[in-house]
Amino acid sequence: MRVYDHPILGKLPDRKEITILVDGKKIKAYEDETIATAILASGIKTLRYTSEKHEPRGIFCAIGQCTDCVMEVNGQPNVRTCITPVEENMVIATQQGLGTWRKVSSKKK
Amino acid sequence: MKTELTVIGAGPAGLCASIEAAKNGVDVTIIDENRKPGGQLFKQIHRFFGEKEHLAGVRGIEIGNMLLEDAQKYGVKVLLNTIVWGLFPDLKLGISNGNSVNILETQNIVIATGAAEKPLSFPGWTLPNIMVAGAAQTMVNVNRVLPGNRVLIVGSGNVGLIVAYQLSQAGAEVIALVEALPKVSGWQVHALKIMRMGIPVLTSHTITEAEGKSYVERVEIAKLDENNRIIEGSETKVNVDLVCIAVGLRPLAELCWMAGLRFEYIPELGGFIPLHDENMETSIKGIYVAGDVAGIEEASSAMEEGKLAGIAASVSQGKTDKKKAERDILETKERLRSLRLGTYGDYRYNAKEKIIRKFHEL
Amino acid sequence: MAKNKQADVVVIGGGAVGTSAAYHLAARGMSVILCEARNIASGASGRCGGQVIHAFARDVNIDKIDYRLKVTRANTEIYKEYQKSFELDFEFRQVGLLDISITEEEFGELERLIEIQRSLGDDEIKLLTKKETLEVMPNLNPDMVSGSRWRESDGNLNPYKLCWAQAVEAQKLGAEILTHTKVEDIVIEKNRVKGVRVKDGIIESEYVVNATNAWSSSLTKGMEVIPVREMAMVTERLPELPPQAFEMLCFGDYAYGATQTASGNYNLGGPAPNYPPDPYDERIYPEEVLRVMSYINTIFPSLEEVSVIRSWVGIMALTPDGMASIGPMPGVEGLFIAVPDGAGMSYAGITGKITAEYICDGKTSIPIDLLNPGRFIGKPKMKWPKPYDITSCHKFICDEESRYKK
Amino acid sequence: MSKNCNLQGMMKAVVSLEELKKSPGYPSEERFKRGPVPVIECVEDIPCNPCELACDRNLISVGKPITNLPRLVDPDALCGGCNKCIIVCPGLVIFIVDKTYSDTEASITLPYEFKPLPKIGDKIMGLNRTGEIVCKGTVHKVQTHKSFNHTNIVTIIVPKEFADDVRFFKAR
Repeated sequence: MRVYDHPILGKLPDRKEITILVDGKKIKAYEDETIATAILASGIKTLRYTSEKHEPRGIFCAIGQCTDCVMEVNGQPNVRTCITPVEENMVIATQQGLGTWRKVSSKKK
Repeated sequence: MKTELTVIGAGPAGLCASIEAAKNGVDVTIIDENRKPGGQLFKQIHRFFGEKEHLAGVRGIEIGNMLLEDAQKYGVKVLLNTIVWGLFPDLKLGISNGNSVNILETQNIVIATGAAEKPLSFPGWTLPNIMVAGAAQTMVNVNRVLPGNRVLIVGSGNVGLIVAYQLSQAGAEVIALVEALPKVSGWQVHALKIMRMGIPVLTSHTITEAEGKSYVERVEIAKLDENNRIIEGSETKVNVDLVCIAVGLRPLAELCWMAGLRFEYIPELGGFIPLHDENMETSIKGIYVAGDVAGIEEASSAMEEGKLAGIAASVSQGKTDKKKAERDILETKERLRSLRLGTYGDYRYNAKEKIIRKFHEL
Repeated sequence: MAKNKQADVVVIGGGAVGTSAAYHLAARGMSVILCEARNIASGASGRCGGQVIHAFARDVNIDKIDYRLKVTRANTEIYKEYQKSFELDFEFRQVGLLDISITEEEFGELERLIEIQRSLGDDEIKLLTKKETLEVMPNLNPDMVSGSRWRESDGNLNPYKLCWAQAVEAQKLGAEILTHTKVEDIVIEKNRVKGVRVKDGIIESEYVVNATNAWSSSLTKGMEVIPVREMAMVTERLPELPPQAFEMLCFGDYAYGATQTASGNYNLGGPAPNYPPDPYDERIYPEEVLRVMSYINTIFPSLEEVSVIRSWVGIMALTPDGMASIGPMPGVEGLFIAVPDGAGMSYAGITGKITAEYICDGKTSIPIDLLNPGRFIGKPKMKWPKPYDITSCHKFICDEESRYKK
Repeated sequence: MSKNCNLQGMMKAVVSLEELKKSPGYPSEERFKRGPVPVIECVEDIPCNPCELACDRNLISVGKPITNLPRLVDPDALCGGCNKCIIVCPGLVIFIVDKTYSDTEASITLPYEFKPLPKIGDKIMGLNRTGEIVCKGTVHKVQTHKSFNHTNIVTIIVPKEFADDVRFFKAR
């Protein structure tokens, strides 16, 4: 749930709206926010499942330290979503275990 | 790539170190792995303690903006989204911004990497929406997303108390705050803030279990006797959708270990702490530490420690005259001293003195 | 604490060989004290890639290949026994090992060497063409392969866990493990071992086993080892890949090993190309990391996006003739040397067993004459190659033995 | 706020009114009789002193070291009700209480950092230091200003006998 108005921080500033794909579903996000933020705002709390016991995991530290929030982003597993910003049309998937590497060659040089 | 002083971590300590050194004419590069500088200051929307010189009564978020302005004013180079992946012999740093990998050569380093919150394990603690209190604070105050509506807070240190207040400010209902000790561990004023709103602060209570299908839906709390054992029959189940763990912090000292700094176990300050002298220089010449990585305290003392390290680095660079540096150091130490007074200050002061003593015993 | 301590045997070194010796000696009923200057597996054992290589394809001691195989195969049998009886798993897996040639010329060299090895009785080694190699290991860059040799029984283990597993079993049998206990010297009176000197006293013993690998020559005069800095790095956990074990020993430039650990981390290593003045410098330099990373990108283009989570340097020990030094030290009664050459994980189990056999029975199940640690005594002092990297050291050993000259 | 009275009943107060009354920041009954006065419920040695500088009439003193408890100085000058001490206190434990508001009522001015802001005339319930409802009251005044930096000031009117108890409120 987004906090549109806050007693100390005031109104949420206008930002450019973009779309990301999470497990094939379109989700609204704002430019420059983290992936975890956009996903949590859409109501999703489970970001991955562990490899051995298949237990759900979500945001835990939100500062890039614990790696509990990793997901597959554009075919690359283990991306720390709490510190990685969203990009237009980013493809994000709930990570199952160690994830699947879907991309062979590098995206940018 | 070359720079005179590299500061790792753009939180309160790192920014103050950078500004102080840059003021003296040192060529400073500050590196942070986050998208924005400021460290945890921007989630601290409350007013700080201290006196005028410490910016008392000013909110952390405003202090953050002031520091960023100063950093810009004095020409500090800021590398964001940049990870320091290694601290090597001869003060070489391996850095990467995701697109390129570089080696940064430098003459002085201030490690100001801060701290991370300690977890607490209990049955079900790994469920989504059980997070450390600072995470909820980041989500709500920085990212402006409320992670849950019915919250249980575990731990009554200042972090737990403040986060309880701030989650309420964002519209959440804090069901209770539990504390295993028989009394509140943080400042009473922070406890009073939430208690008068009707948030139960339950001392001698603990969380015993969390349940939920895909995220936390229910917790069980119970009362503890004087031996910290659960009193049978005191268990109560409460519906929640967010649990915040606030049971202390530990220094993020990985780079210090990698550099080969000498450490000492100082439990009062959060664990293994890199030894340093009175001006924050460590067992490797040219490497300084400042802020929580040098012992868990709070942002105000982190800023003063940062300034000390910044002045010391300026002296080492020959960029400030001795007299001025001595005066600056003295003033900074006085400000630092006044923050380390009282019930919660004395033990920190003593622990810090122990670090300095151990350093000189090396 | 060490005052008045006594044991039948003091083992110096808490690596794979030292813990193995302690285990095998304790299993034979000896009272054992193991002294380790740092912690278990702090030296080369805790810093290696964990490859279990029965024989290098380009083994410099081709005429001794038969002997080497006998030793390393016996070692593998010991690991299999460990797996049945040990409490801790050390993740030993025989997934096969590739030794890759890059150029056509190198492939020709491999072909010739394998022919010699087979004629010497190695019936397991196989030559794979480029196509066959890529079938085994599809994530190799095809431009970097001309062919390979393949041994099915090779594999890898978790070296850290091997050391701990052996140490734990030794402790169960009564061995005392003293970590953070540096042996300052071996006490010898009238050509007989009396014990070892540590910081706060002497530990008396009838036998001393020097299992300090690269550091063995500083404790025992007459021992010769060449310390070689090697570096390794490990990636984040990856899903299970096809057999990854791999060795690349190019004449011209560099060598690499790669294994995927049981938990999924990809472990890659090679020579540390930054040459600090001290060959025992265990610190890693950023240039070394970058160089190895760029090679890895070249060899495994698909791993380009994978994160490296840790990198480090370890000190491997080679001997001037490429043979292990295992046996009693001539001239000092009661002193036993246990220093394998290079691939320690292929020797650790058997070296400990041989040590126990020699000390308890006075004879060994595998003859160890070839490995006499005193074989360098009286020979002119050798000038070690510089830099101390695997390529130059290898060349040095080859020249010394003229192994590659037809 | 929490409706879970069960949990609230399990709570112990961190500091009692008796203890507060003994602290140097709590006005005497004599002082209350003279009009509005800051009530400083800060009873720990926090290294903090902005309240001292905030008061234009020097009614609050901390001195050195800054861990001293804030003390109400008792000169002839009366509190002008500028509320600066309320705003600047990081602990949010300064209240201006006027027991002379009327014969039967007292006014309590307190910091308020929540949304939505109450409106003048709103009927409220007075809450004590542990969040229990103790009386009814009304909102008398709501002050906001840019210089307050989001710590708004709300004055509520409650029956005089609750002037030492009520420190927060909620809508009725």
